[in-house]
Amino acid sequence: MSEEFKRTLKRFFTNPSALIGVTILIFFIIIAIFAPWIAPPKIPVNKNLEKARNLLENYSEENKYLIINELKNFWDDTYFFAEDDYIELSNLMETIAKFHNKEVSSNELKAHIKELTDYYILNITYYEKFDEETNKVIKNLKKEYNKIEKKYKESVISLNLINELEKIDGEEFVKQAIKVVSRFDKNFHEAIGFNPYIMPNVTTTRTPIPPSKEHPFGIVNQKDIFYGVIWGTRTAFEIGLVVVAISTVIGLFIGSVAAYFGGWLEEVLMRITDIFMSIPFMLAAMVLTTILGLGIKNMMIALIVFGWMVTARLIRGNILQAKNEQYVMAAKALGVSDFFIIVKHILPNTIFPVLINATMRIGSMVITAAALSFLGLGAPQGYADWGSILSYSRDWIIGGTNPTQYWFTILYPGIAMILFVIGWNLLGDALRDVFDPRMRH
Amino acid sequence: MKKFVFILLVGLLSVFAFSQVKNPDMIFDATLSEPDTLDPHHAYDTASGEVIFNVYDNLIAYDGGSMTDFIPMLSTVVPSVENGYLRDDGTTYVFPIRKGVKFHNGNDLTPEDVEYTFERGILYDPAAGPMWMLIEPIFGAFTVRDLVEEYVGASWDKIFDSKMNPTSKEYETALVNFYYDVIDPAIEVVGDEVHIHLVRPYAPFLNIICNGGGWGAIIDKEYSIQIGLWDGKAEGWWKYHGWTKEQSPLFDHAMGTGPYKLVEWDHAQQRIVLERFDGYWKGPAAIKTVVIQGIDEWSTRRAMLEKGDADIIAAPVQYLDVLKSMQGVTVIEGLPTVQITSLGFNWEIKPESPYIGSGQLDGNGIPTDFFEDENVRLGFAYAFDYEGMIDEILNGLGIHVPTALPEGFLGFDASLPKYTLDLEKAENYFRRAYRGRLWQQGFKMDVLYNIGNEERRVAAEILRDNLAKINPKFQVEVRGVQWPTYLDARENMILPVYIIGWLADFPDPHNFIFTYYHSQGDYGHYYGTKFVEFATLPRPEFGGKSLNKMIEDASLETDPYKREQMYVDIQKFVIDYALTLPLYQPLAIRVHRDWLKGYVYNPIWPGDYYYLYSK
Amino acid sequence: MLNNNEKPLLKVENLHVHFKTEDGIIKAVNGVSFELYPGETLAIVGESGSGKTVTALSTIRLLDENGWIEEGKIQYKDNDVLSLSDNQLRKIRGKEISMIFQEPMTALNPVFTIGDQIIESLELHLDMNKQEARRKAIDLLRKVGIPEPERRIDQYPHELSGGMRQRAMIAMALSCNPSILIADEPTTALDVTIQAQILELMKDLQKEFQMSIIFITHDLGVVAEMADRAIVMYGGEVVEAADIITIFKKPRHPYTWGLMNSIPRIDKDEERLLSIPGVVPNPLNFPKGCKFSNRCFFADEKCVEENPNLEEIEENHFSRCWHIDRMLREMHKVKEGER
Amino acid sequence: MTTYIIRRLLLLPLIILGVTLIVFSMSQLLGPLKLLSTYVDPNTYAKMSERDIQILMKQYGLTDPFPVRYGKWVKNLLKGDLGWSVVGKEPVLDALIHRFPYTIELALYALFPIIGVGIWLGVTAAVHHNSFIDQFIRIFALIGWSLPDFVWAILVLLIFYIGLGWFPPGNLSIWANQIVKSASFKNYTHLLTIDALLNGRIDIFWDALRHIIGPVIAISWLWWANLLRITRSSMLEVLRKDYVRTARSKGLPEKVVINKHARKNALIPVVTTAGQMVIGLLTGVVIVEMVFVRTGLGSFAATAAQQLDYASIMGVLLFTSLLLIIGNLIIDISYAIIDPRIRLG
Repeated sequence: MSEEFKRTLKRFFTNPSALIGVTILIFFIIIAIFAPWIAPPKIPVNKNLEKARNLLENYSEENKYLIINELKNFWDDTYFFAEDDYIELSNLMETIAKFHNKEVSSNELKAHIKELTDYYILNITYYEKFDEETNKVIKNLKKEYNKIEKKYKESVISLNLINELEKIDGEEFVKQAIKVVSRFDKNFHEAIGFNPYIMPNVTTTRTPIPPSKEHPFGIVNQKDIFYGVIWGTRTAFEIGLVVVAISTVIGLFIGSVAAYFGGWLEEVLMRITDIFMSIPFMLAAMVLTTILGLGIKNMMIALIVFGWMVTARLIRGNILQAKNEQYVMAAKALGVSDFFIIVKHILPNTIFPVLINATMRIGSMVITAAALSFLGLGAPQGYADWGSILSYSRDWIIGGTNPTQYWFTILYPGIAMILFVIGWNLLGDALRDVFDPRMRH
Repeated sequence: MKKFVFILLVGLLSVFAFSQVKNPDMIFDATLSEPDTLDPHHAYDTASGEVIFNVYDNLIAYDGGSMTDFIPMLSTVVPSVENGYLRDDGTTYVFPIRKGVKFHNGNDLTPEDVEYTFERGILYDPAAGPMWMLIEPIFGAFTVRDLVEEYVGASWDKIFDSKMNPTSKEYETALVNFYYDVIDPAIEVVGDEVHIHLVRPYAPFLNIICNGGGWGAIIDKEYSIQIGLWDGKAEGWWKYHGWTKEQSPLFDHAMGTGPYKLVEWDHAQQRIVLERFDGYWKGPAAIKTVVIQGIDEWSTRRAMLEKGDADIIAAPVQYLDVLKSMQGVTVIEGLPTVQITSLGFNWEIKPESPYIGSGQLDGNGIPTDFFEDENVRLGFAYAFDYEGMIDEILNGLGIHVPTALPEGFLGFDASLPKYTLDLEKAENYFRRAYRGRLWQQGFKMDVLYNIGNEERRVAAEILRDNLAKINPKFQVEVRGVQWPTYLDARENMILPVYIIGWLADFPDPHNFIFTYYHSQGDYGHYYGTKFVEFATLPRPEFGGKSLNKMIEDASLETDPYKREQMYVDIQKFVIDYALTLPLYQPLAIRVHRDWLKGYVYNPIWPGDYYYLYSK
Repeated sequence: MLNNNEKPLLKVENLHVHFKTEDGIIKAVNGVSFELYPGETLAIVGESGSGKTVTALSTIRLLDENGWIEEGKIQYKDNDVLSLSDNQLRKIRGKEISMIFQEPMTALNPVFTIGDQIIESLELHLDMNKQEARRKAIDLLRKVGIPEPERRIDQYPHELSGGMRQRAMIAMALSCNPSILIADEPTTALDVTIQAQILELMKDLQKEFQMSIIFITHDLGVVAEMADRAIVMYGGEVVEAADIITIFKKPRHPYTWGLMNSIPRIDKDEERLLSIPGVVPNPLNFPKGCKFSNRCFFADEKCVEENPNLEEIEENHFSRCWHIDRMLREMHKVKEGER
Repeated sequence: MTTYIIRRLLLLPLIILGVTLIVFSMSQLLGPLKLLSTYVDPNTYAKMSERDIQILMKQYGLTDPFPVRYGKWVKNLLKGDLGWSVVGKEPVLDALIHRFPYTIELALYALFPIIGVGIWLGVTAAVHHNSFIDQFIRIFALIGWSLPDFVWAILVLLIFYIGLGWFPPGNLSIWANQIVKSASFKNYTHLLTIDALLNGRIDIFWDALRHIIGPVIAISWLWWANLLRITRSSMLEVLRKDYVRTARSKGLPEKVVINKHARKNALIPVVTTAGQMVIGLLTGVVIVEMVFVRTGLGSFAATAAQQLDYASIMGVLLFTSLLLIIGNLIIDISYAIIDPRIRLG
């Protein structure tokens, strides 16, 4: 087996299409991994912290208090209510404790909560829902208290840090201040939870702008194509891998259950497969995406729902063949459980055709997803996705003053997409060659 | 062999390259959408209206591009108090019917046709149709159902079973009498005249019946009965009431007196073909054939215009530069429109809404009553870049308006304060909201737009970007959804804000002010019950009247000057409270080939009036 | 029968055939020489992988696309086969030298009737028109013992039984009256009874058509039945060559001897059969010396180091072994099971 | 074989029922309000009152529970009534009948070059296995296979219409359309080019052809890629078969060996693919029809899906599923005709 494996590996790595395919895919994987460095997202910054940082760069003694002032402003904007809230909630916790000891009536507790909701410390729903779900509300209040407590502690630490800064000067101050700013920056970023997959608008004009130093692939629909192509790599991998992986697993499950158990179960499962297969894939995916509501996730669901049948049939055929082979018979005779037989003995011997099929489907799934995006049914507007960028280009490439004016809108995402699909197809091709029994002498 | 194929190919291609035919006797209009229905009493959209406008005539019409001056059409006179055809303190309109007018099938136009037309429309009154515009002035109700229920004294569902048969003999008699007592007397034939009696004076009435979009179109009684419309009898009129649009035989048939007759409606190709009516009473049109085809793809429309295959195309403003650089194409920019694009707030979002994050003021969502806080609304108002939107996105094709009342309407006052992009002001309002907590916590919400409407998407993105500039913790996600989803979300009150347009039904301020600011208005209705409280609260600004009352009174006011003043007062009030953000009043562009002559624009027309054109 | 004075019909000299595979170049045939005389039947005997089929295919240059004749000379009558143009070669294939194959099912094209496939040859080589060819084809089918040839001629291969298919295949091969018939294990895929019939048929036809046969097989029983002379191949080389009686009576190579002892025979009352241990070595990885050395009972270091030459040990008897004497000495010990 | 076909025929209604059930249940994921909004013009819908909504919901039967709605739909289906197509503005059945000829004509025209060239390239590649030609054809196939159809379709439109002005979008030129729609033009088959010839209108024939070539080019490359890959590998497999060697051993010229003996065998699996392709073309032209503004089934389905026009969606899916099922049946039968081994089996 290991000899066989070595030979297979050797065969794989001497296959030129495998090498090219793997190279292309590695290239894309690197891009996907290093996307945040290749095309850094514009994470929003806090004005106070930004000012403080600028001042620190040109540090002078006079600036010190300006810097501390900015930091204090930041603290104010972030933690102004932390202490009050903490005290208020601590009080409330006491009331709750008393309520548990029956020292306080539920109406009194409710009144206490109302007080807090009036001051927007708590959401009004705590008061409104109090009567219906008292226990749940109290549980949630405790969670709320924990949250506030955490925030309060952070606020104290932060304030101490600022106060410490006031005591030091010179080099030491700059060093410490930079640390404090970074810490605050981190807290701030955690608080806002930034999504880098949304391509920011980089211009105000809607006409595409040709490539420039700043935007090497140009701009279409106010979005930087370079940013979209780079981050779109992640989207492409996500769509291709997730859809194919899940649909393959579903197909494997249905196919192997049908084949192994046979009988009416097989009949039912295979007829269901037939039914799903009778619905044209593209149309079905289109319809289900629209029904579920647009967006990457829903599109992927639709592709999965109508994408498992080929695997199911393939694996069923393979298993039916393998089922009668000796080693399976032997295992069965030894009383090994059915599930174990499928997983341990049959799947490893039938999985290669399925894997090859899956590899080949990754590329076509990405194309289908792009086609759905093109029809306006896939990725949401502004999401970093090759299909969407291509769909932006559609009106411009033919709609422009002359046909070649907006070449860049279609060229870069188009090339990325074609290369990506070619990569997977080459890989699939090579795998098929390598595992093709006819190639073994 | 190969050589032969090559020669053959070259030969074929040269044939293709030179076989273009120009059509001096035809106009090809490449539009965006296909008509909804050609039944004049059901059509409520401009695409349908455009066809009806060219196939039918109304009693009166707008004089060219004017929205206030009328000219006689099938009526020989435009009724007014001065000429004596508007009588009974403005409640009886008298229309002398023109003689010698023929329908496309050769039938003569008679006053009975006119009476039948109006009565049929009112009795038909389909759901989501335009007939409320006639029923309101004539009967003082919005639907014929309301009239029936009031007259019979029972609810509609009680009167009729599921197959639209009266549930009892008494109801049936009452229904027959309803026609004789209510409908019939309202529209009468007196000699060669048709008299229409209103329940009370109503200023925009002539605007309504002169609109070319359908509800004023005159149809042929004989033809209509023949194809299965209301038979003109009191008995059983209800069987002809409220069909769905595809049930109406007029859905894809038309028989009017207009300059063009309908030749065919090819649904597969979204194509309408009109042909000149040679017996038109004003004399035949110059162009023999008009083809109106819906072509969804912009690139195709553009290409057809460039090749001269299309004479007129619908063009999104974003391609203005491209269009202007084209040879042989006329581009007219900045045509006024009678619509407003606005952003409305939902004061009471349903808690199950998926668009409000956690639904709480915890930085991960917004509370359901977020927009009840006027500081929040005002913060939003100053966070939108109105000028930038118009200049950059709309290529200057928009007007920055103070409220949701378009320029050119009674009560429009350019001197009213307008919201502008002012991030500091916005910050101040936001800092005030929720006692400063909003500023600290931030918020997260989704702003939806309907896919395909790029202007709305960009508007939402501008708002998003500016809010993030004010405070990065203010996070808006812009989400495109399909129109049905969008409307559904609005209907279910789960949209936090909605960007939406309103196109005037008739050129009167009531059509906008009521829609937007009355708590029962088509849009005001969606601000939620908290807004009802707000709108019914007596206001010192209005001398103790509530906003609702003020709007109602303004619509009934007959003195134009007083009326204008009332509308200005209302607008001042709604600006202070930021009830809705009027993003812009769009300006239209018009694109056609140079060889098209005689173009006239009227913002209230549903589309082109091909009778005026020549080539 | 053997007549050295007569001119050989086919003469193969020092044939080397190589194949290119992913794992490297396989030297399938290494310096095989033999001659075929008119009217005789030459058997090429060996296990699968010994190069016997490749040798036969090489005579009409019918190798797969990854194989080529590296070296050697093939002479058919007066033609140097290796230097013939494709066109000239095609005139020999099928007409002068024809072949029948092991699997009659796969060797016949499933989508054409057997008639089509026979007529095709006739039309091509004998310039017959359709009717003539058809008549001749029916004749041929009758000759090879297919009943109701008028009906069978229009049947597809899958509608015939295995034996019938092989008969049809033979009819096809004989259609142009060839001088040489190469039969590549023609009976391996058939039942024993059918085997005998087919062999009988071939013998009869050989007489009738006056042709030479190269009979490729691993089955010594068949060899005994059919052949006048045999060459035994192992690892792409001839290890022993002689007339049939000599081969059977006096095998002078351990491999041949091993093969002899692995046939069950009715005439000898022996308790057990010998079988040759091990398998044919991987052609990529032949032993350095004698290719049989790793399986040979008599091998020593010399065998492992150095490959013996094919020597003529007596007249017209060739063998490739260092230890013929030792083999003769120790044969009986091996038989008695001292291994 | 016969029993197999009978079995398939018996399963047919079951599968169709399953298809409708799946498609119809997807509509359950939409609320009645969303379904309603498809029946009304969008701008009108924005102006609708609460009461209008109630009335329309009742009129369109959207308030009924799922089984009732499905039952009604099936009942109507058996009467041949597929409902009203909002997108098509006509009954769904009419909409399908009116649009189908356009798609089928496109598919037919695309079929000849696709199958002809695809098989030719595949055979050529296999015969010249591993040579320069083979590599070239493989790269050609690989790119075609990896090319997103919408990108390619746009490029074709760009080159051949905008650039060269040869192949305009749409079904017909306007002048030609006027003639086709006139009473004097008889529609025998509803396929424009054929009807034009039958009516003796060469000019209309050219015009229709001109409109169809662009989409055909746009489709071809992708399907070539598919077909030639299968042909190539099938041919490669066949070329290794014994009977090819037999044919060579008979002295047949290489041309005869390949074109007669090898190709006929190699084409048997290709027939299945080609058959599936015909069906695939009927449903797979969505993008091309959209880009080239052809009013066929594909663009109809896409618009219906975009606008959530459920009656049309159901109609199209049902119709195409039927095509798919029956088509596959025909493929199986023709497979049996081509391959003599199956005929009696």
